Amino acid sequence: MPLSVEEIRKDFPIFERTVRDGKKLIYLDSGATSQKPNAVIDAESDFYRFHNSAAHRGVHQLAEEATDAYEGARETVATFLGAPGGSNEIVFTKSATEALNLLAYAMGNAAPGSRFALEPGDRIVVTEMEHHSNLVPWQQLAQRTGAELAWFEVTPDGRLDLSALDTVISHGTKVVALTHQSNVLGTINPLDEIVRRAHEVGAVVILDACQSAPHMRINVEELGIDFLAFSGHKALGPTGVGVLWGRINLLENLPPFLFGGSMIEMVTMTSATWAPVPQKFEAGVPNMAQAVGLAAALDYLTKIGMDNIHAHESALTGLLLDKLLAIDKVAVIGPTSNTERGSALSFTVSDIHPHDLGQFLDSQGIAVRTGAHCAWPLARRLNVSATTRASLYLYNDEQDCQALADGVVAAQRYFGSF
Amino acid sequence: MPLSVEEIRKDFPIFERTVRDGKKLIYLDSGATSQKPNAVIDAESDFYRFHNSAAHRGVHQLAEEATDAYEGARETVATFLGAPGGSNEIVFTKSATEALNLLAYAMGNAAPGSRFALEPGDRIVVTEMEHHSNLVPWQQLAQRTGAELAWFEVTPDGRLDLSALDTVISHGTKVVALTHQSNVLGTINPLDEIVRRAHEVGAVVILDACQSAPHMRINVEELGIDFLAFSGHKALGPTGVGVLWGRINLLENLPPFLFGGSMIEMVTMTSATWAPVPQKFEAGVPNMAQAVGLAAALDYLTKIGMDNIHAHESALTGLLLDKLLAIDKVAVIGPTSNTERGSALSFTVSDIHPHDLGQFLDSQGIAVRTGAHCAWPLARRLNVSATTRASLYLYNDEQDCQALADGVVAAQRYFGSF
Amino acid sequence: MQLDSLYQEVILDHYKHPQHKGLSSNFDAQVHHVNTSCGDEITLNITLEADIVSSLTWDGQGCSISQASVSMMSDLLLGKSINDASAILSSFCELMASKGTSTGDADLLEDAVAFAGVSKFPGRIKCALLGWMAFKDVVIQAQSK
Amino acid sequence: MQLDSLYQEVILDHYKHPQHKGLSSNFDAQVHHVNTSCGDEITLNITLEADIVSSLTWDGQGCSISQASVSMMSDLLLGKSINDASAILSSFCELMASKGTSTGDADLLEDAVAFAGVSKFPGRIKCALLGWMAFKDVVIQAQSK
Ligand SMILES: Cc1ncc(COP(=O)(O)O)c(C=O)c1O
Ligand SMILES: Cc1ncc(COP(=O)(O)O)c(C=O)c1O
Repeated sequence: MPLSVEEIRKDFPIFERTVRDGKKLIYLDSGATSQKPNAVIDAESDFYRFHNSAAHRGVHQLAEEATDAYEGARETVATFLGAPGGSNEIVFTKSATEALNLLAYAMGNAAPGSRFALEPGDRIVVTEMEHHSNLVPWQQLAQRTGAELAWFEVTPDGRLDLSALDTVISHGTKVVALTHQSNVLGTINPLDEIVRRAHEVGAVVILDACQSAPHMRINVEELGIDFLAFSGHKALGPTGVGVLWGRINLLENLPPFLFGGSMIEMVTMTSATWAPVPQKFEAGVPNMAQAVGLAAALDYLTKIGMDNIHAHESALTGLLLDKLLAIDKVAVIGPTSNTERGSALSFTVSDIHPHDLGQFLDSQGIAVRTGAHCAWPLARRLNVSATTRASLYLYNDEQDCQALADGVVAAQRYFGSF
Repeated sequence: MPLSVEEIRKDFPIFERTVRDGKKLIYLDSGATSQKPNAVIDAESDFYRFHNSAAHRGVHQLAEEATDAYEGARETVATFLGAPGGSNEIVFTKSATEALNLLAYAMGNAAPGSRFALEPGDRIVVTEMEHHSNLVPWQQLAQRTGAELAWFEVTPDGRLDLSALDTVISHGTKVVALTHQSNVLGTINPLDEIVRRAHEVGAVVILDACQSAPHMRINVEELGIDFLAFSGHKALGPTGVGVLWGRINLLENLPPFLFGGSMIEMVTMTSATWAPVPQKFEAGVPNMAQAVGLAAALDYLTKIGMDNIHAHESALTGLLLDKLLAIDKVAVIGPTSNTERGSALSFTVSDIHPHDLGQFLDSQGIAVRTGAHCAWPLARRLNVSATTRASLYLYNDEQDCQALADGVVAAQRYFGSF
Repeated sequence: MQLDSLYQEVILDHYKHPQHKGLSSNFDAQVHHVNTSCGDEITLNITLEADIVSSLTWDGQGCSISQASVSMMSDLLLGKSINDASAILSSFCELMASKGTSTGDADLLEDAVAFAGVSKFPGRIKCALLGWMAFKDVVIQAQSK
Repeated sequence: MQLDSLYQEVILDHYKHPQHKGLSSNFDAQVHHVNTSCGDEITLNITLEADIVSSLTWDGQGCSISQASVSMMSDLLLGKSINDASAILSSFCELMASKGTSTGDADLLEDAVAFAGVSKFPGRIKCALLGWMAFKDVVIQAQSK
């Protein structure tokens, strides 16, 4: 079903404002963070207004309501991801970055010889297109444990080079951590073969779904993966909340990460035991209002339909690719074919530095992101120190794409004297 | 200046609702989490409505506005705490629990022999009245590094036993981590001697200010400490945000904790270097809306005046102490004198289990907390497996105190058949 | 008053006069369960003869709901076969999950239907279940010996 | 149009025709600075003779603002005493912090007053400062040799 962007935009108050002296806001930076519908903003405020209290921690009515709201949010996330083990498989974090660090640190806390312990001779596999948040934690874990970090390279057209799949994911590989969709290239990575091989050697597969979960239907069971992380703020949700999903038996065997209130079973001055999953991973008074806001976001997305959203973005991406590629001196960084790709679209315009292009577009009301997009190794591999990235979401339409194309041409005119 | 509680309550929408079939809400659980004024709720929503975008990450107007809002919040926190090094000394975390874990993990990441590295022979000092969030992270760090965990004991009247100060804080002590105010006993700990001795042996002093920063004027310079943590949600702020303050030269020498976007300087596939403080400690898209909400909370508190708030709570605490101690079979756990104590007040009523008492009070609209309050070792030391805790804030008044005293008496009547 | 649906007379009775409290010195298995949110504790000893719960004793501390529940449970399950006990356990768990919509199966639960009111108080369900979860656990341990 | 206050003609000129670009093979100190938020990079070489900046060369890549700024800076500071250079540096930093309220001290900054407009674009201030911060750093290193 095609989306009615006009109707959808009415739900997002930010589109009522203008930028740069009255210009219409053309927001093409959802890959960095999405805008929020009223349903989400209200869910968060209503929690504070009507039910605010510390979940799990009181006998009073507000505490009951806060607990219900928070645990209800967990159910919503579990359903959204198709978690086979239900809501106990959902851990709320502050962000995807924290979720990925949680995994790396928790593995670092594993007792030598136990399920998740890494040691010299073990291997962690990532890819060259990872966001720093799914790269640096693994670098550090490798350094701390003596495990080796290996990676899949990226081809010039922005796909994973899987030709050496069985050598990269060697025996001894314990962790394969990769992104579902590149935040720079838009590439959607094929998972079947990677998952098959990873499981063959006994590794767990960790999926960074920051750029996919907000944009397409995800079913963790169908994907066959073991852990998944995504951020609320890129999925119409509030800032300050992320999700870690893990298979229940894995989460149960994984040591905890943050220590403190609510994650313990018993504590003495010198020792402590842990609460069951998921509490074991949620130390302290949780980000309740943000979890509730995220649930409202996922409800909103589900109501519109993830397949509809994906189809909408695909159509726009195709259009935008055509429009940009038709402009002289524009090069798209990443797949130029509109298959197995999402709606993050990076490009360069020769002679205009992305930072200058972004600034010019901003003067036209068009919000894009410029730089290396937290993926320096990828930028270096593709030999572009910086790019301009447009990223689309359900509230974008053809006019936005046209505005960007026009903006690029106008920038070429503006900086033409170069 | 005395507070006008009636006026203050009008700012807090939750007091417009009732609980348990129309009963007036008597909220005495601010020690777990505080209620939120409209100014805070609106600051968070307005961020989403008008300025939402990824701070530090775009060239467009919204990104500028988001960055301004977020960095402005940092300034507000720095001023609130009297940070001598200004806003670069302020790190936003998701909670106090995360802030304390950040310190413990970051020290764990220190290279052997460097400023913060711990090894066998080194000592970490805590107290017996710590919240689990300021105890378990240090237990774990001690276990990981081989350092020894030592602690100050608690006297029967709920004060720190500092008689052996110089032996507990021995040479070789690297860290002294303690709470400013006990969340169970209300005790405010004297810091001068502890800080003096800690610095004498070259240790850093880490203050858990969760229960003090929301309730009294804090000036980190006057306290002479090195690090401080508190949670936004206990200080009228949103959930999902906490603060770590640290002396700039210490933060600069401390290794990072969470790894990922925005905290790096350069990244290759196998190595990374770090951004300057405070970015080094803030990986990922930050909890911007929550930081902005927290700043609104601190502005609200500052406008009313921290000294006024403290005086108001002190007066109420004295009143409540008198009222409770006048009831037969009630025992106050913690200082019964109203000096060097805050407004968290724990008590037991013999023959009535706290959980039952809390439930009864709830039926009267009175929200208290029952249990061990995330401080099991303290409960064990004082030989009370659970207590009932009332905790006050600026929106409480004498009627609330009277309601609690009446509620306790009514509970004795209700359960009188025992 | 809604509170009365929680604090049924029979519950307060068991709290005041707990049954089978005091741990037997012999047992096939022993477990210690804690309600982490409020600190209630229960130790439960079981002895099985063939398939029958021939001894079930406990010690613990906590609120009226948790203590009355384990007291009533031991009364109810003592002398039952593992199969029958499991059916009663399931029925009790179902009642606890009913959010106040069920009055409980009096044939199976007998006096324990008094806990129906607890299901309306989400904060107390764990209290009521503490002893029962310990039972579930202790049976597994006794059987795997 | 506000954008024109950012992209002054003289800035675009320096971007197109950068001065002192190309690293000298001899130097007293060298630093490499990066704008972590956008990836702009600058390497700066300095040679001091007595107290005078006798050579100042650089290489780098980045946006027009960062590249023009370092180009203009090297033009401006070459041949100056460390004291004079520091005064100019301070004045430039002040201008960048002025949020569009200052037009800059033309006596000290000469052509670099063209960057006044940058101070209205908080996202670009770091770009304009990149070379200057590198200079601050490289002087310290050269002096501590
Ligand atoms: C003294 C003390 N320290 C630490 C914490 C932990 O704070 P949070 O749960 O917000 O991380 C709390 C409150 O729960 C507390 O009262
Ligand atoms: C692919 C990918 N992974 C991880 C992240 C990190 O997410 P966050 O910054 O919300 O933690 C992002 C976005 O910044 C991303 O695009």
